[in-house]
Amino acid sequence: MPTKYVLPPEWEWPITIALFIAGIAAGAYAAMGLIHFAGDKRDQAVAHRLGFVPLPLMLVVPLLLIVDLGQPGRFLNLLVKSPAAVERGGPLMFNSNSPMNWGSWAMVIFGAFAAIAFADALHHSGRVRFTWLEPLSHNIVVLAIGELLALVVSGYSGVLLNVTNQGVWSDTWLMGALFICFSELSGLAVALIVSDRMGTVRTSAALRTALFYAATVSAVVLLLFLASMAAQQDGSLTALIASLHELVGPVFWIGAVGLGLLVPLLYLAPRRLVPVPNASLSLIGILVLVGVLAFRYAVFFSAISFVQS
Amino acid sequence: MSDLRGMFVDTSICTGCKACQVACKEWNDLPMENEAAVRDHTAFTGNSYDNTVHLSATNWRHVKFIEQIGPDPSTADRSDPRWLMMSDSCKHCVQAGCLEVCPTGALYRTQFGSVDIHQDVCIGCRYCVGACPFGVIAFNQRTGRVNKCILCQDRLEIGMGTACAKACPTSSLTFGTVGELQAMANERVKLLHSRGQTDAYIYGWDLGNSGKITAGPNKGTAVKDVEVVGGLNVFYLLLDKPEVYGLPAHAALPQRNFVPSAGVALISAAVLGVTGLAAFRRNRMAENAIAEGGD
Amino acid sequence: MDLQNSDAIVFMGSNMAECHPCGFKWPMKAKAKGATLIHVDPRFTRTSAMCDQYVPIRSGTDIAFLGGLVNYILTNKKYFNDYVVAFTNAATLINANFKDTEDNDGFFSGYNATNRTYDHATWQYQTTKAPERVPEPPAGGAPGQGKEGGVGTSGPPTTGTVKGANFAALIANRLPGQPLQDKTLTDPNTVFQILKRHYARYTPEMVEKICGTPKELFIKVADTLIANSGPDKTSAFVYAVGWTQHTTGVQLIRTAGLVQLLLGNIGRPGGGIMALRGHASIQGSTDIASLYNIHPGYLNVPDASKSHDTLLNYILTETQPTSFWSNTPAYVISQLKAWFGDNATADNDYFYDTLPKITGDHSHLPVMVEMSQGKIQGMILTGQNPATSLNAAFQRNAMSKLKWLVVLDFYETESSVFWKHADAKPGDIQTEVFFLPAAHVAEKDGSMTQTQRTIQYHHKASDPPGDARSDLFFWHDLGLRLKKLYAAGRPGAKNVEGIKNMTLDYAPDPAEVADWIHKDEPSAFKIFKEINGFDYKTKAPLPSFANLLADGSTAAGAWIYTGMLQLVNGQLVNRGEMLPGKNDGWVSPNWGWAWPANRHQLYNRASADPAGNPWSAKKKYTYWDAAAKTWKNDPGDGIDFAPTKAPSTPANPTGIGIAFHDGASPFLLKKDGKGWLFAYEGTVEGPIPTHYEPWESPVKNLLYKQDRNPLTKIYDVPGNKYNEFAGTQFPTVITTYRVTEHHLSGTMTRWLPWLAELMPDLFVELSPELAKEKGIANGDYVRVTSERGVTEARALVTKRLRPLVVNGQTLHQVGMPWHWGYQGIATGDIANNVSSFVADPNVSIHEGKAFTCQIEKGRARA
Amino acid sequence: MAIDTVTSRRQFLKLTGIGTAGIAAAELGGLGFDLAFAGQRAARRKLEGTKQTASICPYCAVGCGTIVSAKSDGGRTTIVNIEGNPDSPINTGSLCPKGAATFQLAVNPLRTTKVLHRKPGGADWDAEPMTRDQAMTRIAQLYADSRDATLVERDANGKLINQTTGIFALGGATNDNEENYLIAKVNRMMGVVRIENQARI
Repeated sequence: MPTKYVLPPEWEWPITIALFIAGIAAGAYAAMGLIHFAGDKRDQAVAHRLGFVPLPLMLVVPLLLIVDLGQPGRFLNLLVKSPAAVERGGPLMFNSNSPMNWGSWAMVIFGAFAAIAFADALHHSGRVRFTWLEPLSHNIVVLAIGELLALVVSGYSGVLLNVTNQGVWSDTWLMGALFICFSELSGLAVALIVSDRMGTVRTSAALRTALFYAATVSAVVLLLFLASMAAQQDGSLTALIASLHELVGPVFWIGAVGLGLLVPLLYLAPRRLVPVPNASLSLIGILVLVGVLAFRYAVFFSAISFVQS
Repeated sequence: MSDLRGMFVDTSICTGCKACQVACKEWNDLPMENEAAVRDHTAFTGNSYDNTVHLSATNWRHVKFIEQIGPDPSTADRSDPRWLMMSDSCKHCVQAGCLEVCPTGALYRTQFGSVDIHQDVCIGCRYCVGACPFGVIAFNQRTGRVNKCILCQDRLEIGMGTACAKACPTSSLTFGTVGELQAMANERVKLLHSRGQTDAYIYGWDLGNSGKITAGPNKGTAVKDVEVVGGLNVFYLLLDKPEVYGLPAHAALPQRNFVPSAGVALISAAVLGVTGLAAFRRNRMAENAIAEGGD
Repeated sequence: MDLQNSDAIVFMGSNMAECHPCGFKWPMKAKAKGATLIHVDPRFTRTSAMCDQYVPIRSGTDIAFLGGLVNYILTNKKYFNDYVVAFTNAATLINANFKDTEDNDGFFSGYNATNRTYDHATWQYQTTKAPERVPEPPAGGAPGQGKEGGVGTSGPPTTGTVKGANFAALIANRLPGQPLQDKTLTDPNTVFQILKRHYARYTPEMVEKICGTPKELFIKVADTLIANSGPDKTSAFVYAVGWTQHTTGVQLIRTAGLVQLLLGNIGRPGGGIMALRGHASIQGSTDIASLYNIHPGYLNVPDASKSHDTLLNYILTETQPTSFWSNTPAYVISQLKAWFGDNATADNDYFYDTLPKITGDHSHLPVMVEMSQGKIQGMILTGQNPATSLNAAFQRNAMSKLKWLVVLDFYETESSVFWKHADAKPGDIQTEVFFLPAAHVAEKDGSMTQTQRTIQYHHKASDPPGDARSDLFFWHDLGLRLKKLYAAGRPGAKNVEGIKNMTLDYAPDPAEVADWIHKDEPSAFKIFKEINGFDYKTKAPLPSFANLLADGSTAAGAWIYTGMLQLVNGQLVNRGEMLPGKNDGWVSPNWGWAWPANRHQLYNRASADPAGNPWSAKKKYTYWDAAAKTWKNDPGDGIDFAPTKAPSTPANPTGIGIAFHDGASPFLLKKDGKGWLFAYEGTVEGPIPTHYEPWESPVKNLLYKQDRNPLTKIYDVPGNKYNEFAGTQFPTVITTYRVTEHHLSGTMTRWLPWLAELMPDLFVELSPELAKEKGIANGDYVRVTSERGVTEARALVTKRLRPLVVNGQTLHQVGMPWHWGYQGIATGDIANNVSSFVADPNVSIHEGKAFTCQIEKGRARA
Repeated sequence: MAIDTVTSRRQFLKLTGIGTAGIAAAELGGLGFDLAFAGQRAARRKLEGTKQTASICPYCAVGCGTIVSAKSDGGRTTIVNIEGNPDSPINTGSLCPKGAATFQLAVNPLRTTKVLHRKPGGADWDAEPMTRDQAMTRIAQLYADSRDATLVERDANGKLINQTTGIFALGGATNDNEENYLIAKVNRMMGVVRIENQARI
């Protein structure tokens, strides 16, 4: 007997894409930060090039979300309190109980950090010169805060799904973790592609290991996710499997699991576990990105609603 | 408590006439759900006398019909026949999931303790839709915003009661202050029990009643009052398990997952950070090893 | 509202929770107080869901069930003896030559097989010798003759003259003798003994065999009723068209009457037999009759087959010397005065002769038959929809023979576009059709009478939109135009005196139309006043029918309504007004006004014992206050009895009207003042209800050789073929009904989005057992067929319907609501495609509640 | 005669039986608690400036009381709301789904508000409009012609019957008593005895 009698929120393509892109942006920023922290002089070039990535993506994301609302004028209500909402105090809108508010604010602020990174990238590309920028853009604290915001941006939507009453979404605590993992995957994938294109073999080597580790962690989290579903006495796992129907099924297993996790695990392992045909790192990076997109899709379209009929 | 307004839904005297559904549409000027379906003869469900299926942005009320003619639907046994009916709507939860997650302040708690929507604030993000444990609040394709029963806020403000409760011919729906309604409900349950109808219990508040189901497939199952999400300002007297009426046995706030989820997320992030650093470290050490070996 | 006082309520032939939801709040109040509710019905409905006992029954076998109750009560000696002996005719002796159906294969004595009628001679009471008759002058003598004459002269209502005579003495001259009684109820000729013999075979076992009702369930009902009747308990029956729409409808309701009389549940709070009527003012349209056979106030329409040729003979025929109907002359003459005005005098018999006389049954069904034969030129439909009515195709075809048709309604009803039906060929239909948009109840003034006879006056809240006008405006307008036409003189026009003299001056006072756009709306209030009655000279409204006279000095459109408008210290008081704060007590005598004389509970003298004391403190209602020498009613209900006639008053053999009865005879309208367990007149097919099978039934009558009501009105015409009786081609019993979400043929609901979506499509309810047999799945399209035609519906397979075991064989019943048609938002096939023209012999009501059909999977039309 | 006009909130409350307090009243009118909270936020003002008139539900025969709220604008009135009348001892404010839809019976785009005429043999209503007066003139003519053509003064036995055999007036059970009275009176004046209504059906 179903235990949930809820309506589906009908979140579909625009949101899937938006969060995919936001994930890449946040992931790329994280990768950039990683190189700054862990890398040395010779890795910097890649970090600087990666700086170009977050800002443009973060400009696209809100556009997609606003389009999805169908009433562009109103998105501001997420940040600036509408005068009609007389019950709430203060000029700004922030409901600490709502992951969506966390997310919207995080995105806005993160945008600023993305901008700094972008400027820094410009600076290092030699096209424009912002000498005054160095101390700020390479400042550990600034990067750390940026990393933190990137974390919220990539993770909030997962937490948001946890904080509903939908089947699957709300049956686990691991959605946020999963989202962070997959956005990290996409970020590292981008970094790997960039690095590969730049021919910085040394950085690429480090990045492929990082991507391999990230894939490993993600795989573990995904297994925990499935386990936590199975742990639900109301048969959420069955429900999940059931929900993985038609398109969603293949997309999840082949796309998210196959491309997103198995590919990096097989190709990027320090020691090849099984023999596979050679492939360029860029190609692998692209495959991973596709896998991440597949993951987003699978998650959003698997929202199950038990409406008794 | 005396400030709170709500409704008591006594399903034991609901005749399923649907007056509440129409009265709601009349006062709130709601259109029909799907005229095309009615005209094309695709609206007939065959599900007892229920043809509006569930609550929606245009059906703020919905009467459910559960036929229990005999203990087992698949046999000819028609002993102790029951036809359960229940008028469903927004429960105006004391802890409302929709309200908790609303990122714009469109959903708000009224001076009557009910949950109303500022239509001019709602951005149609639909988060509340996913957050409601009862599948009440719904997205309105016509307006791009969400709708649900608002406990006739505009009537309450001019001192009237809800349109549905006023229309109800048998007072199965009663409007009043939650305190008085609880007392009334408790009295009603006790009366029914005293007459052997021990199935009666309250869904929404725990007033300490418990009994056994006397008919239908769940005959013999024990039932007892349940408090749901901190209490429901619109609460029910039921005669069978909540699931039978399409109500969750354990409704909960979505926020229950917020902190754990965020926590796990942070941990995973930390792990990822560490592995990232480890990755670089590993490579660099490998390089050095090679370098040394090279000498 | 009185139902809240009941200790047990039996719903039978009614689905009250669904069809009268707001009325149902009162039984629910009784239930809350601990009353037992019982539903006896072929289907488990929303009413059954609210009842303590659900009792299945085969459609059309209610007399067997109720007769079973009578038998159970009699054989177990559970009747309310004091009540029965004093207030009913149980003790009265019947003509010794009376023969019962038991001894006569299902016929009573006096049956004439050739013209299928009964001679009632052997059904009469044994009486004492009638008072001496005095010789009467030949009819047509000069006025005043016959004034002298030995026997008692009567009071004002009966004194007056018409062309030919003073009729008072003539009425007195028609007094019968007093009925003979045996209060021990032992004489074999007493009604009581006859009843016992008649129902002896209606045992619980027989009930189970005929009705398919499990014996235990039947006995449980009987025991519940008995346990909840008596001095301090009362039980009620509630019925609706589930009882009337049978070829045995009248007798069916009488059987419930027998049960209630035997249990002493008539005229007492929480007792009675509640008739739930279906239309907002169907009670009013029966009181103020738009029916062929009665004039407003239940005065019989002059009939060519009776001695009605002159007003005098009409009065002498219609006046009952020994009942309340002794006042008939005053009512008749006041009505004629109201209709024909100044020139209506005794010398011209108040234009009586200009009124048309009926020459047979002119009710709906036979007129439709005439119409199908091209005998009807024009029809005016005032909010009725025959195009989806019984044997719908037959009625639509009949309408296509009309020269002209006028339809007054809100929406384009099926009838207004009968020529648009899928099977119709508009080109061949030479009917000129007018659709005149009508006004909504909130768009006009007027009064309506609800099912408990309470008259309520409503007021206009808005002008009707566009060309829409009230039906009152239409009929007034038409009347004036016709008067004008005939005043101008029409060559060859006959009988125009009535037209010229009939009053139609209802032009509104300026104040009445001040707020509105339409200034020519006739004054409903002026008509309201005319119906109420007034002193012809002073034009002052009359407070009571007791003020009506037979000498032309008073006018009243309908005597039963006299008193709804009153002069209270110079002020006109409309008792029909619905004013805030008049909700006082369960009788609420000041909310609206109940005819007659604001009496809510009829025959309420019976709520006191023969001596006038309440039967019990708990059931105290109307009682005799010996000190004040008057009857009293504390809740404020009107006394339905002579207000100061002491209980001990002896019967007066020469008394006119109710003076003829003793003080313990509550039933004023009956010639002997008693409740009739045995009806020696009034019911054409017998004095005691007898079980006959429906006209179309899959099984034969288990009690008598005579299967069906021998006097059934049948219409053996093309297009109305009957299903073979007890045949195999149509083995399934079908009943038609309403659901809460729709009204009648749906013209007032299927156009309303809010209601259309609740019940979008026609469906037929059937049991899983039958569905399995027929390979029908829930939601499938199915064909329901009869000799008349086919109806397509969606299958609603539900255990709420059940197969019954009737006389050993399994029998299936299905049910279909009849709300659908081809116009509106929610459209669907017409249930009445399969029903037929066949009617009750007393009141010509059809048998839409029990007939036979065949049901199979599939669509009716490609 | 309207029983009240809502110029203020309180008046409407008075009118809908707000006086009494507590659950009892809540059961009746669905009303009945203290007004401390009323009007904190601008109401959706549906009933403001409306006139309240007591009326009756036009569906079944229970005779439930209703309250019609109508707005008047330049002589034209429009109904804005119809709900149960708590003062009625019959329904104490409640209504069934049909009664609750009485408003939509009156205010409905599908309602026909024009006079329609169909010529013999016509496949649809006439395209050209017809005024009520034109229609009535024609109807009166047809009625009188049919009456004179089918009036039978005496039956086969020579009995005076003055009966018009060719006209049938059907309906009335959903009409006011006054309307039924005229149906009976006008038709009988014209010799028509074929007068029936839903009471038989």
